[in-house]
Amino acid sequence: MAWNRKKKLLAVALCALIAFALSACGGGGGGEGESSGEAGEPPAASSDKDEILIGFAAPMTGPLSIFMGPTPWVEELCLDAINNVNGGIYIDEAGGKLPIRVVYADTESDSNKAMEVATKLVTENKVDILVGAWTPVGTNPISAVGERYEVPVFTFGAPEESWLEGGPYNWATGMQFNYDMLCTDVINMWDKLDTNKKVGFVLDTDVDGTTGREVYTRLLAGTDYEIFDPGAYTIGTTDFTGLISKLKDADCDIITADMITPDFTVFWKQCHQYGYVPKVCTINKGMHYEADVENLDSDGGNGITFSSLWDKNFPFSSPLLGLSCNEIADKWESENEGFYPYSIGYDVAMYDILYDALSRAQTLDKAAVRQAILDTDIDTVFGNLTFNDNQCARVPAIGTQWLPGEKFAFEKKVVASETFPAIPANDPIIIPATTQK
Amino acid sequence: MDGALMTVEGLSVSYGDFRALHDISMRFDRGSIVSIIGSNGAGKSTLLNAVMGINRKLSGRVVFDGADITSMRTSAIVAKGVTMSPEGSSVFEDMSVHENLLMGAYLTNSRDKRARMTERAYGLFPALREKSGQLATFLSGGQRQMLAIARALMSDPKLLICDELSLGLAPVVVNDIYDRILDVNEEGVTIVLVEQEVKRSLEFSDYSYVLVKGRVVIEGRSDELSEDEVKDAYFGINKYA
Amino acid sequence: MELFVQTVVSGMLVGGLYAAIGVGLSLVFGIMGLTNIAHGSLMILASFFVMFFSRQVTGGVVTALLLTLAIMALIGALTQGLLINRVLDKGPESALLVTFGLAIIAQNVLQLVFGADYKSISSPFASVNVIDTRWVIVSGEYMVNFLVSVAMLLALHLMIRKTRLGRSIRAAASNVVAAELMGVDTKRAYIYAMCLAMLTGSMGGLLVGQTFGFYSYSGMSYLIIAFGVVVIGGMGSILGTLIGGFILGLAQLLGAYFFGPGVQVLVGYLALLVILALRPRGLLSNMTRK
Amino acid sequence: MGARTSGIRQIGGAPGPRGGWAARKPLVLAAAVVVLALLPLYASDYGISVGILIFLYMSLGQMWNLLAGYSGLVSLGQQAFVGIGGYTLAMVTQAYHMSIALSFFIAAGVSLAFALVISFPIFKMSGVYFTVGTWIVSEALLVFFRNWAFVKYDAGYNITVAYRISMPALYLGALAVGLGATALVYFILRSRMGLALMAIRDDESAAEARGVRLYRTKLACFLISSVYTGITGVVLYLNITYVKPGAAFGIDWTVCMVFIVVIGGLGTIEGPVIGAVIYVILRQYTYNFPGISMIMLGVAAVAIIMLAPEGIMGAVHGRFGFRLFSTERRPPPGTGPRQYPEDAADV
Repeated sequence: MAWNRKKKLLAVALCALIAFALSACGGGGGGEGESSGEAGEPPAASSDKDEILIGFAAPMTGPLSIFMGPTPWVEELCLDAINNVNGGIYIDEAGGKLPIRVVYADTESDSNKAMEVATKLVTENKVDILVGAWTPVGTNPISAVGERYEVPVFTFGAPEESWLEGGPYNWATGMQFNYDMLCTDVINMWDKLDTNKKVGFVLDTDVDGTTGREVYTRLLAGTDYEIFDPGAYTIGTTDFTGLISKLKDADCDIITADMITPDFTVFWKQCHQYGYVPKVCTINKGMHYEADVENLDSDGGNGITFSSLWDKNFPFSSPLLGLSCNEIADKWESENEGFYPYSIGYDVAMYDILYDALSRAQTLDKAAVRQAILDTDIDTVFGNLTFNDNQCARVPAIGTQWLPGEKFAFEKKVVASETFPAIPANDPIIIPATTQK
Repeated sequence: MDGALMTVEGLSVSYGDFRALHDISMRFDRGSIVSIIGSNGAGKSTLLNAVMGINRKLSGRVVFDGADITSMRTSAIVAKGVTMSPEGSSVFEDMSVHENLLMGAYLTNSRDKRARMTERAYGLFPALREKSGQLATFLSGGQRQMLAIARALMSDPKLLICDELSLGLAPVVVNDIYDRILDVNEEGVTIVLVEQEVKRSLEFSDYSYVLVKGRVVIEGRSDELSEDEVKDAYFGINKYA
Repeated sequence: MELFVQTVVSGMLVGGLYAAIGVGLSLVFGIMGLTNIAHGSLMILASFFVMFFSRQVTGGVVTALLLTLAIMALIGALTQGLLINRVLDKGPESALLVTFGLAIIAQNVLQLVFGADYKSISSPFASVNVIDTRWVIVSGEYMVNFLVSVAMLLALHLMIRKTRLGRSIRAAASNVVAAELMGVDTKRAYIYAMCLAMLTGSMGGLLVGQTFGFYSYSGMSYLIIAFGVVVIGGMGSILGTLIGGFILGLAQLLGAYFFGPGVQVLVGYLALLVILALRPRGLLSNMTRK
Repeated sequence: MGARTSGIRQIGGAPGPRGGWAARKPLVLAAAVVVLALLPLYASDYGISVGILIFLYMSLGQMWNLLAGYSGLVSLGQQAFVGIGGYTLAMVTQAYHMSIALSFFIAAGVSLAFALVISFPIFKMSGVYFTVGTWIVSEALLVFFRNWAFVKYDAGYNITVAYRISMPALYLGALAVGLGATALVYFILRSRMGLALMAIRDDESAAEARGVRLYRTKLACFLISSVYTGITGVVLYLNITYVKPGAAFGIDWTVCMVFIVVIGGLGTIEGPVIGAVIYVILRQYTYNFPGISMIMLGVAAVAIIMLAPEGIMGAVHGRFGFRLFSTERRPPPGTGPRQYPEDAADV
């Protein structure tokens, strides 16, 4: 019967479609696949390679894409230095120098998608090194993909503590900041100011908020600072009446917040409207970018303090580019619009480290590359970096303040660097005149 | 009666492989009352939807007042002077009686004419005037039917199609409503009654069509058709199918 | 006690803004039964337009708003006429997917064009407090939001209740066939309704842009507020939307007042659910599709 | 009544004589399952990883279809159960260091309990109120998890035990879940409950008048769908390995379910299968265009629905007039405009 034949055809076609789709998806790579990463495998498998492939699973869209602003600019700069100036990196099995190519995949600022695209980079693009960045959403799932497929992973831009939650790692490495250090910077800044030493927490329940709450409480215990914690707020709150009233009633001279930009912008505006403007406002997440500070209503950005993760005043330079931090920042500002973003430092350091490691490894053998990254001991835009037993390289952070500037509406001044004395704290911290209570 | 106001010529409607209406031809004379009788599923709704331009996938022709209205938009057909009073349940429940009437005159731009038509509607159905401010949802079944007719008359139609006037109503109420229809007809409005009920349809109309399974099986002057003959056609489907 | 008064006042005021965000959604749902997932993203699109025009083209917020209203009405008409009208007959799920698609497209195109950073529209009222007493402080911004929202909702209510256009929209909402038989072109009525929704959405976009700021992808977070407000008010009821806005605003702020800022948003949702459990069709639902 | 009764014809039953398709169907299906199960032997790592996604999304799609396509419950909140599954896995394996297998049972139990509890308020709502109500429930759950100390607030968990699961094993798990979901829906539709669902789908009030217990039937579907979605969530997060409230309870899951079901064909058993294949392949393809991949997805969704408003299966059925498993939800396309059901009744 025609009808039956059609049904059968459809059933078979359905299964064939799935099977075909799956094998077609895998067809693009040269068909080794199943032997991913046995160390003893002869390197001949990659002898036909004509480039070194770095897969960057990055938040190119969505909330985290703000970090990606300088990435293309840094990529151009660094790849020019590696591929054109140095002629690539010598790889034994290729018998000569190979250029580096970066292939991007968009995590959409979502940890589920991050895993999907990182898997695609590893299994289909067959990248030699997988890179993931910015907040645990960017680093943790990508580290996991590296562990699963036994591919070297380099991640950066997350708190060390939360990145390590996904460990102990074997294949994943991280260039991360440390929350203790961040909070210490902040307290160092407070120490320099004349306040009533009452600290109000404006922390959410995100990793930064919960870690911050724990770390501040620990560090401030036994000091003459007094903590007032009105309870965690929820991301996406639109009206902060209750929170502000509590802080106002508690007479906090200092508030420390970990808010994302929109939440802080609304919160800070409402603080001004309710006539509560504390002497010191530390905001460790949402105010890293000059444009955001400028965006605050009625000069509200003046005097905001935060611990910065990279600054042009770092007295270091990039061995790959041969430029000091100051020169890199100036170059950015002359070639782009606006104040230099701190994420430049991370992007440059990534190329510094990977170039150095691959140059030492002289092979694309996965285990060897992994070991070379872990053996890193070089001076970068963050100063000297080495990886500890947790496979983490810790980068410095310093206390900074936004103050009215000459070239831009606001400029970032280094005001406290006790945690990294090598970095000069050139500017005095101030309590802005706009403060009222 | 001076000639046809509307004619349906060779109308067929198909849904996929299924032919719901087979080559229907009908003639509606000016000032007359014509009934279309058919059971549930005979194709009455399909016919009405095709005539009123709600379903515009059809073959054949519908001519009204000398103009071809086949496949026109419903609003254009209404503007020409054909209107339909759907089943009583279709009043706008969240509108007042008065607003319902205003909706009937939706295409009438003249304020004077709207006022005149409203007066006529209330004149025909005094019960509605008392309820004019109330939401239609609070009306009784009979009142809803009256409102549906009154609303249809608001566009000052030349031809009024009444779909299932008697559906779900007590006989007393139905008689009352039919009397009103006669009044409307007196004013010169051509009436099409679409009904399941054979006896009353024959009694009140000048000419009748009996629809079975999408075909006209009997037609003729209502006073010349016997109730039994129509009922045979109506129920004795095997004879015609 | 001062704080309680302040909390209630702030809750009402922010609730007014919530109603402005939601009312377009309510209209579109009540009239054509469309769950418009793109509402929030299109609202943010309007925020971007106002921001862009006021900075780049006109220099003033008022002219930028007028320009935006015109463009958004056009966008509304086009999406309704070319896309949604064509799938509405096929059941709510197809239309749902279309609006999902539109939301995704809108927010990602915005990101592509305007970048990922946080934007806001400057408000002349942000730094002025219209009421400033020991008991209660009200910023000019909140007051303007509230007044504009309430005025807009009342105007919309009167338009829907009293005008011919409004009646035709209600007729199409109540009974499609009967409305067609009255000569109403229901598909066109849907287009008008979507234009109205876009106009009110643009106003919401302006107010939100001034008060809270926005990202290209903020649409979804405002969408859930809009949906919440609309369902407790009753889909299609404009006054219900206003009441819904007050309830959500009050519930959130009182939640924070009694249980701490961490549960502010949660209490808002729970209040919505409790009300929906008690009144499953919303508080005032008088224009509901059958 | 013709069109209405046709909906309740024998599901999957072949009208042909024995020895035709009916007899050979189990064989063909078994062969297909074997071909799919042996895929790790001939596909690459990438093929396997895509296969995992297809079968897991297929399961999500089948379960959403069971609600929207067969019970008329259009939910925007099924991501709540994905999140419950993911977090159960995280808590069981990371916080309490117990076995992965246990998390399936706990996820099923928690999903069932949660679905039961929320069914009281949300089953009072109907239509769009249900739709929005389910979304609010799941948003509330998201906010709750962000504020819940037990799950470390918003910090999220790496599911480290999943790093060492071999991908072929995970593929077989996903295959079992995906085909299991399809089979589950198939058998539900063949059961008495299936008949009730058909009746509800064709005419809710008429079904009730004929003694179909609406509430119980719909509730049963909701519970089954929720529990199975929870179980799918466990496997999903064995694959993803990192669970965080914002992603686990994100509306994105529902966007993908709606896409899969509507594109594939609502109310058809093949729909979610086709939809999942299209969705996953499309996504994998758009990943090659970072930055505009989401725009491509949105445009694809709108474009496909404009070309095939009733989904791929709807279009296939409209053109060829047949279905593999006949379980259609609506009168076949082309029987006239949908808003005038009396037409269908009239013929």
